[in-house]
Amino acid sequence: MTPLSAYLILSAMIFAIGLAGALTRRNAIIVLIGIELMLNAANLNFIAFWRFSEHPEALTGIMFVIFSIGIAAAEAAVGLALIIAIYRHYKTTNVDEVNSLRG
Amino acid sequence: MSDTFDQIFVSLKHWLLGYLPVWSQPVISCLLSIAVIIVAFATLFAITTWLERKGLARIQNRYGPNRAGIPLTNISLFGLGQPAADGIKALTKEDIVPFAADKLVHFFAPVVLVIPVLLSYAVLPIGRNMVAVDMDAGLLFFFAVGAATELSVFMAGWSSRNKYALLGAMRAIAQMVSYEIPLILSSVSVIMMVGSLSTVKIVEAQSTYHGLLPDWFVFTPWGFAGFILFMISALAESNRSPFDLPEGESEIVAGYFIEYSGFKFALFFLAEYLGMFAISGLGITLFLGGWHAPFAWLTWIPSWAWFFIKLVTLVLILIWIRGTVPRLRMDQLMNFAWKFMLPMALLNLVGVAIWHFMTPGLPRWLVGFALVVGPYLLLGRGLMAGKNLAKRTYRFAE
Amino acid sequence: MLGEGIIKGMAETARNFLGSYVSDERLTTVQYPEERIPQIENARQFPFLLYDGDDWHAGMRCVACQICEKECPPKCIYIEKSKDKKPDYTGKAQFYPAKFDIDISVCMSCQICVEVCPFDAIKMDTEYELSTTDRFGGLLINKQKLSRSNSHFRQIHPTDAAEVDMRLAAEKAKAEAKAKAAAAPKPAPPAPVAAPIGA
Amino acid sequence: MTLPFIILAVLTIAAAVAAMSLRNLIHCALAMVGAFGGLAALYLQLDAQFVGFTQILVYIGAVAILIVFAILLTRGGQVPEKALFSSSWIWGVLVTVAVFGTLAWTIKNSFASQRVPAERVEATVKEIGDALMTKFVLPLEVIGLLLTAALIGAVIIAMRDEVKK
Repeated sequence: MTPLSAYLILSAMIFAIGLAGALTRRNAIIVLIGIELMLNAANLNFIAFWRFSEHPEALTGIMFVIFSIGIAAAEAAVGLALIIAIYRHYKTTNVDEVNSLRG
Repeated sequence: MSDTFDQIFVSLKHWLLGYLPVWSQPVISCLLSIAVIIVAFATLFAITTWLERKGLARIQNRYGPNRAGIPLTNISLFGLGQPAADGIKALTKEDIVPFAADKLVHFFAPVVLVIPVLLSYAVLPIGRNMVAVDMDAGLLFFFAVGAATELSVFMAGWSSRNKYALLGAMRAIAQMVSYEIPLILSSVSVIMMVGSLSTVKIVEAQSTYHGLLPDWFVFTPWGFAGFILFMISALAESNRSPFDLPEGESEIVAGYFIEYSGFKFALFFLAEYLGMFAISGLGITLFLGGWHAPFAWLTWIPSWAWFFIKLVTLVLILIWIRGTVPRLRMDQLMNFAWKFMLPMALLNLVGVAIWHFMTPGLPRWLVGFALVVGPYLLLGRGLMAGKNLAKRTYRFAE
Repeated sequence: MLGEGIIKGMAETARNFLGSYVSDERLTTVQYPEERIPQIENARQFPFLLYDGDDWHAGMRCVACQICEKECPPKCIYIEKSKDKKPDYTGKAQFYPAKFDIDISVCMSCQICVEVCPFDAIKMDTEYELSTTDRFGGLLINKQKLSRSNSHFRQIHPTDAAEVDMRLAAEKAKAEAKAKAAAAPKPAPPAPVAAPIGA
Repeated sequence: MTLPFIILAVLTIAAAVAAMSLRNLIHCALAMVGAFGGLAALYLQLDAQFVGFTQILVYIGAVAILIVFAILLTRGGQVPEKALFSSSWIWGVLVTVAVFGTLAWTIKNSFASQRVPAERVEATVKEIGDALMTKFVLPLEVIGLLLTAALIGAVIIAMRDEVKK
């Protein structure tokens, strides 16, 4: 069996990749994908901890991930709606160019 | 005697595995199951293409394919050689990739379309003890891999760099996403009744006989409504007429696989038909008692034969529908999904719950019946209200 | 919206499906290589060149006037005029086509060449089984292969052929009368042998 | 570490890197789907069947489609000529390196490497359903409310405002 630390390191790497993308890319949709990746990395952590826990029958990790997936779906829907609204207004999805609050 | 026939494939597999070294048995067992599923359903696919062309032709008072038979002879066998001829043609045709296409995505789209469709067969019980994987979350698995096909449709449409392909892909995705909801909700009714997502348990729950009729879910008010809703959504999910807008020949030529030819086109064709078989098989599993015989005195016919008899019957009905109903318009399609199918499926869930908690007897039947027919009449009439359904008059034509 | 229409339609298609097995009248398909529908008289496929008599070269009516070549909308006719002359059916010396090719892969069967021909030399054929394995050379048909005798023309388009024959006979009679009138004072020169009309 | 884990981990990381660095946005979205699929396979490897299939159903079946639609609606299908990375990318990289360093250091020094997996873990659908309906019924209701609110909110945000014109 793979040790817990391997899963945690993998999760940390995915989190770091998502963070790097979210912080450095200019396109808002890619930023959103990065955030989704970070959420997924956290989910992997929950599942791994659940699998290696002393009381797996409590199902806490699984439950957390199920709710987290639900929230991520809502977040994606709202986020993409915002991006589309911004695109309509500024004609761009570039986060660098969206820097003024005045319409 | 009937038991040997029933279990012939299972015992054959065990007998074969007995000759193999122990370490290789799990792998070989998997491979055998996969091979049998692929071969059986690919053969069914070949026969269905012929049946479909024949049936549609007869509905339109034509002959249909009646030439291709055994090569180099004059024996035509009612054109049964046609699938083989078509297959050879598709395999030997030139594979054309558009110059502007996204080559990698264009190549992978048909592959990632076929894989989920084949995966979905893993949870279908095609006979007693004949299911590739008896998963606890079998139905969820089926819908999860079914959802993956949407993306490959998009890949095909987008990578072709063709406006018709993109339009077709967009239509296909919109349609599949919309009809997935009534599809899943109508199967949730069965899940509520059985209390399990495992396909094997669902089939077991329908194994008893009640007087003349078997205890199939289709013979209950909610089950009948659920089956009809399920099959309508299944038609839309497998992009078949009357929901074949994604490939509407008269508008967008062939939809998302317009830029595919040769073997890749054959893969799309195969995936479409295999998807139709898989979803019909799921309908059988959920509502038509799976591999169970319809009457207690017919149980001597092997279970796998019953599954395939039911499957072919459903496919024939789908062909019949294709020969009858014209293609819907996009707004009609969406209205139908969101204004009729979704409320019906949700109300059906209420019907199941009430059915589940009422004691068996005539009142239960009456309430169940009222809970299906009432919404049906109300929704049907309500959607018709304010619509002019008189014969259309044309100002300039005629 | 209650679905009665769909049931009605399903019954109709089922009736057609079963009916096609019961009555052969429903199946209107013609099983082509074995069965053929006789062609109607005005059927037309691709042009051919008419000749009188038995010798396609000597009896060719075409005088290489090249009107059809100029009129042809898709430009599928190629004509080269001959250097020498040969006598036509009235006995008058005329040019003849040294080369007359029609590319029937280009031809659109419009019949304009037939309409413009002042000599009734080009007509429409009813032959339609022209498929070939060579799409470039095989469909470029030369003078010899284009030639059909007048009897063939009479066979495929009897009404049209009778009218043309009558007109040509009248013209020939006129030409002969003229020749006779011209020959009356002097002894007639040996008349060039022309195939009699409709031989 | 077992071979399936290494294969899945490498694939997931490669797909995640591709999703964050490719030039064409659609390619990014497809690579993201690969990363989500890899994570779903990892969940299955960890005996979390239900979560794995839910991951496929929600992320590949819904979120990926949503993202792809958003890319097409914002005309992101063409390859951008301008720079891919934002002007302050150096700070982003620094923050990322710092975060990853901290995480890795913590994991390495934590008790995680000594943990042993539970013997037999059963998370059947029935158990999950029971838990959702009893212990976790309040979060479930809240999630339902959140999803409804998100649905309405997304529709309102993305709706064209007809009034202004």
